[in-house]
Amino acid sequence: MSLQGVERTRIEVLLDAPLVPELVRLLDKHGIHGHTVMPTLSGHGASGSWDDDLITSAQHKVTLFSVAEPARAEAFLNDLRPLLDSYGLLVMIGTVNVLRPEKFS
Amino acid sequence: MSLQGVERTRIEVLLDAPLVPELVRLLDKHGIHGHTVMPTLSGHGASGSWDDDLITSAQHKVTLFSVAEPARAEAFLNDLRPLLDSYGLLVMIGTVNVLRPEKFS
Amino acid sequence: MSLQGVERTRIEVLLDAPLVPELVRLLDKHGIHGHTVMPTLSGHGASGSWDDDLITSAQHKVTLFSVAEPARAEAFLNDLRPLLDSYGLLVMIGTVNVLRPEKFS
Amino acid sequence: METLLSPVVLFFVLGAMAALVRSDLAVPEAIGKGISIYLMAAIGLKGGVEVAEAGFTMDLLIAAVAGIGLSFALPVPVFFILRGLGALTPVNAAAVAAHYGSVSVVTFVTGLEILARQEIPAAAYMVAVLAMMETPAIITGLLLAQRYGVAGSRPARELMHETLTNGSVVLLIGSFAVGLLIGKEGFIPIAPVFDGAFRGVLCLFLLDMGLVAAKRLKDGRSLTPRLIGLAIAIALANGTLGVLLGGLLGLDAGTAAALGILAGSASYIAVPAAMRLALPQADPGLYLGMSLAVTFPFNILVGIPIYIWLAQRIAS
Amino acid sequence: METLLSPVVLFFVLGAMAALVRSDLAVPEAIGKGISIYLMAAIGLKGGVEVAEAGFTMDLLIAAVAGIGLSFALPVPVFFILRGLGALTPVNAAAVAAHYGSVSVVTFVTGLEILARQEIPAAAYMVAVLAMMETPAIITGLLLAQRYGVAGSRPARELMHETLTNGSVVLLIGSFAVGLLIGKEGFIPIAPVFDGAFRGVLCLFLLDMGLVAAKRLKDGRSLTPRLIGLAIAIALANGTLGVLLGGLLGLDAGTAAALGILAGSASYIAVPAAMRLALPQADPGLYLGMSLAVTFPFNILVGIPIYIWLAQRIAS
Amino acid sequence: METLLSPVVLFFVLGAMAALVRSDLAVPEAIGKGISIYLMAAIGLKGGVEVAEAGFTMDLLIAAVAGIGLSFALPVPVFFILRGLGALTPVNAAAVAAHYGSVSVVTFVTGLEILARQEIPAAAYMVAVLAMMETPAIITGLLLAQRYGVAGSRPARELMHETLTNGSVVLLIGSFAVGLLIGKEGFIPIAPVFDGAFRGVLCLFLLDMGLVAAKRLKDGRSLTPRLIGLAIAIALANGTLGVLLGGLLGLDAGTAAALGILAGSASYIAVPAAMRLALPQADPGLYLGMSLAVTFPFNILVGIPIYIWLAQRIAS
Ligand SMILES: Nc1ncnc2c1ncn2[C@@H]1O[C@H](COP(=O)(O)O)[C@@H](O)[C@H]1O
Ligand SMILES: Nc1ncnc2c1ncn2[C@@H]1O[C@H](COP(=O)(O)O)[C@@H](O)[C@H]1O
Ligand SMILES: Nc1ncnc2c1ncn2[C@@H]1O[C@H](COP(=O)(O)O)[C@@H](O)[C@H]1O
Ligand code: NA
Ligand code: NA
Ligand code: NA
Repeated sequence: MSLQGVERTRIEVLLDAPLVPELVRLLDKHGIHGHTVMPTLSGHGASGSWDDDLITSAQHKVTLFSVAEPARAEAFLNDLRPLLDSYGLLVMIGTVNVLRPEKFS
Repeated sequence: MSLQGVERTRIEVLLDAPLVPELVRLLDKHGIHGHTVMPTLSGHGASGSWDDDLITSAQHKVTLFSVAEPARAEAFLNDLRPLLDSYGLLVMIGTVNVLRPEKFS
Repeated sequence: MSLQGVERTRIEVLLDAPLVPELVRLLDKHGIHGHTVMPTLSGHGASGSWDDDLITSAQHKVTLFSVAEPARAEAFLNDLRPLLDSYGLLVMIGTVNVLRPEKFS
Repeated sequence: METLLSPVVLFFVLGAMAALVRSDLAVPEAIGKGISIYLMAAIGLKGGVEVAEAGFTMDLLIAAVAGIGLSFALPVPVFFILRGLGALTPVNAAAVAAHYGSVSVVTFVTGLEILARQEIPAAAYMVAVLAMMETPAIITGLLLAQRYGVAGSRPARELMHETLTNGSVVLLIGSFAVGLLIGKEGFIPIAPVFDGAFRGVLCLFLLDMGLVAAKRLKDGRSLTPRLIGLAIAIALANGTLGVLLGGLLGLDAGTAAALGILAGSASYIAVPAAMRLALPQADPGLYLGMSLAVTFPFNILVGIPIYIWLAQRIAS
Repeated sequence: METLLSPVVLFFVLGAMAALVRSDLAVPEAIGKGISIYLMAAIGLKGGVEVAEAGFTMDLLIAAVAGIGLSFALPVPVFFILRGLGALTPVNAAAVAAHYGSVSVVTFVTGLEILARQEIPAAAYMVAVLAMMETPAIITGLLLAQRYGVAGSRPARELMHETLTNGSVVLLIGSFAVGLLIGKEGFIPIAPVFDGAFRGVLCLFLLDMGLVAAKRLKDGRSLTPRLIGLAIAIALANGTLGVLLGGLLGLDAGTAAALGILAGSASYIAVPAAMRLALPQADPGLYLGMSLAVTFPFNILVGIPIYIWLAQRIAS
Repeated sequence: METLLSPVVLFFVLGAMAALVRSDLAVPEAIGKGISIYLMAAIGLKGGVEVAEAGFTMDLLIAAVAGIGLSFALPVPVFFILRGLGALTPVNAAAVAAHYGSVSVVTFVTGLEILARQEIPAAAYMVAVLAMMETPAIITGLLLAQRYGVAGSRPARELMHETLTNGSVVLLIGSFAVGLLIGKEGFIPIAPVFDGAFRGVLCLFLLDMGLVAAKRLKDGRSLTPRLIGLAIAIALANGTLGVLLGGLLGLDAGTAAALGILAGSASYIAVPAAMRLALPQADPGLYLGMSLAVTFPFNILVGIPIYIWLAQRIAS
């Protein structure tokens, strides 16, 4: 089924709020200058359960998604790999179509 | 890899909260009668950074997603194009499988 | 366009908050031990409009997404089908690439 | 009339009117939740402190037994009325019935305010009764559903645990216990928040409740005129029953009125959450529509004054 | 100077400084929204209660007409100034103009606090005037946009409805009405929250406002030095006009100052939301930057004292 | 015992019990964050106002130097204990050590409440000391990590900036300054919120803290019995050290106790956020588990009374 628009790579990362600036810095480094951060409520994984209590923001998780030109996304992800374990990131990569491709160089 | 269910088009739009009713009206016009709105926290793009302060809702951004029958989605998106710039919309189009296709005519 | 990482099935479910534990139990039953819950603001569908008032959590909707190994996802979804109508679930199934596949067995 | 001029009630009306003119006025959900936690902690505390003064009396025991009894018993007639006149399916009838056997914290609190305004105070221990009446109705509701062939979706043990550890129950009983422990002395330093601020905060909460209730009434698809009528009739019947029982048991006017308000009120927090989980097939639009959009406003505006008037007639 | 030592102003400065040193201090959005609902309910109530005491006077009518007139008229000169000196497009000029015709609730409240500190109280009915001044400017703004070939994106009727049922308008007028109905007597039990707590809560809100305004000023791309200058000049001009008109109409010093504060203030809640919807082509960064990041702080720190000083000179 | 009957402590116990019986009681995150902002603003203000009265004394300087010294020094022994007895990796040991060098605002505030109840008030300037003790430990922690070959993930300058502009530090020092500026006079109009409401709001916050701490203790995978033991032992040791130092420096009993409470408490807001960023390899479940789920409850229930008792023995 063919969709409207132009294909771009959508990277979605679940991470602890204090790490967002780090990730944004890394995105910028690869010329990806757009992102959006969204809230989460709770979750469960290998390292146990978490629940959103803002009393301490250290483990306050958020998701950050960024739509980028595939090549840039590729480069960014290569740089991200080493951080996955220490930062405890969940990374999801997919393809979306966007209507104004020029905005997502 | 083949997934369960039937393919539908998933349209996700990032927009300012006050514009949601407009977008819903447009969806209805094309016979798309279902949508869900989700909150956001912050973001950055060509027009700078934003941060969620409800003090003024004018730039309080949310995401709206709607799963629709591809043809309807197509028609809706054609109608949406002219508004992209003035409304400052971020539109992501993808394909998802749904289990009760009849609900997403 | 080939993406980095390994393909996994991403299941996203919109459901009433009180039902989350049920769904998690079902995921566990199929050996899917990771999930994340995200908030929503409002929506509209066949059964009318809703709006988020925490005054009563009974209809307080959230989305839960889980990234799983395709076969497990398949089995989970088969078990989920009978509950779709009574629980009033919206289920979206897609494919994402993940960087640490071993985490999503 | 006098009642309608209480600021608490006026703010409820204001909220309802705002929703009816489709204003975008809205109280953030976190604020609504936070205020309701405050309200439950406050009435729990005040009840405990006053009981610590008055001591445990025979009346307390009587009222508690009466309240628990009502919560267990009321769903049964309600169920059959809903099946018959309401033409509801067994599962929907059972779910709705559970709501009417249980209680509404805010209706109760508003009732206490109005009783205080009219200087017919209810006994402090009624807060404990409130807490005890929240859950028994859930059990009756589920038994009714089973009796009519609806299998609850979860093991009884888990369900028991979930209803008994429901946040509002724990908070009410817990802060009641705290009140008992600290007594009048210990309450003084925290009185500005839990006593002085109480009425004002209640106004803001009822503003929110007005918005929510009216919104539901507007786009409540599940509500038919007949069901709206039943939601009112059942409240009146249960409320009257509560008052009469209170009088029969020799409770003073204020306390009998409070028992009536509890009996006549319908839960919209603890029970809906439990039903959504235990009877997912039941329609939430239906039970929330009836309890939150019809019975709650009715009790605030009409029911409470009636129960009080009745209590004054019969008690004493 | 004296003004700058009011805790309300100091907390605003603290918030602004925190944002300027890029501190991660932030007030949750739900709290900010909740507080602003509280503030509007509180000033509405207090205004209503006091008017219930003082009764409806000729002055009230005069001030109301003057306020509505200003809200309708002010956007016109502002529009042409922005077109000329600001070199803004018609749609942006119209959107910004609407903001300056309308009013800022918090600027008004802060002004009342400062007037009270200096014992030059403004008439209670000014709260009603505040509510009435919020929306007329929106209409003028849209007419200006149309006049210059910008088609508003929505049918006029809907727009009318949306602006008139705007949450802040409904809440202000509604709680004003509640205040009228309950009177001083009925206000006493809720006074601890709506009167006693008012100044303290206002401090916390201005802490938040300081954070938000300074953040905007920092990454406000749309703001040029020239536009910043205009945001200040327009505030001063409108404020002076308001004070003079008040004096001309024979209002007492405090009330004239309040009218000036209203005229000089710019909306950052009702109008932006309406403009985003009605003139989506207009740049929100522009109108919010000017009203929230420049005019608001200017009025809090400099404008209010000037308007008050002026009012004392001319009135009497 | 006496301490345990303070409503503040009882609400903490209530929250913990609710979590232990797996109740669904939960305080919305926005409310928790809002309350902690209020608490910091309030103690900052009150401290500033009182210091404005008392004036800057030699004691203030002494206590400040002592506090900063403790915050810098304490992480070192803690680090080696955790390496040795705790068998933690260098990075985890360094991260945890930083928490114990820093302080917990709520533990401090609860301590002040209890001191006030027992009429052994601590000097007002200890609020300033609290603010100054928050960050030095972070630096020591990072130096320890580096010393043992763990490269911090970020440039030192940025890190410095982030810790010094941490929200709680800015808010505490900022509102302390506001308090100094407005003095007793200016505080009166806002006292109902920042003084009158303080204890009551603190109760609600500790209800939340009880829920959060107990939940962490329940599903805290990183916590071994040995680590739990260390979390208690370290608190006791640091607390005792703080009290002794206070006595040695000739501080009065209440103030020495407060210094002990600060030394014995562990940060769970400023430091975790900083460590997550600076030492991402460290396990948050570990340092939050120890500080929030073990040390915090221990201090509230047992530690504070001990430090006070000790201070009364040695001081004077
Ligand atoms: N490439 C992107 N990926 C994700 N979100 C984006 C991207 N570009 C823009 N956005 C979001 O859309 C908003 C408006 O974008 P812009 O119009 O470019 O300023 C930004 O503030 C982001 O929240
Ligand atoms: N086509 C759709 N796209 C996105 N969300 C939907 C769609 N249909 C339904 N929903 C969401 O699912 C909820 C329940 O749907 P329904 O059972 O059709 O009332 C709605 O209130 C929406 O939030
Ligand atoms: N398979 C999954 N699907 C969705 N979210 C996941 C999954 N695995 C982990 N997560 C999220 O990532 C967080 C950290 O995962 P972990 O590092 O495995 O504990 C969890 O708490 C979940 O919120
Ligand atoms: Na009932
Ligand atoms: Na104005
Ligand atoms: Na410490």
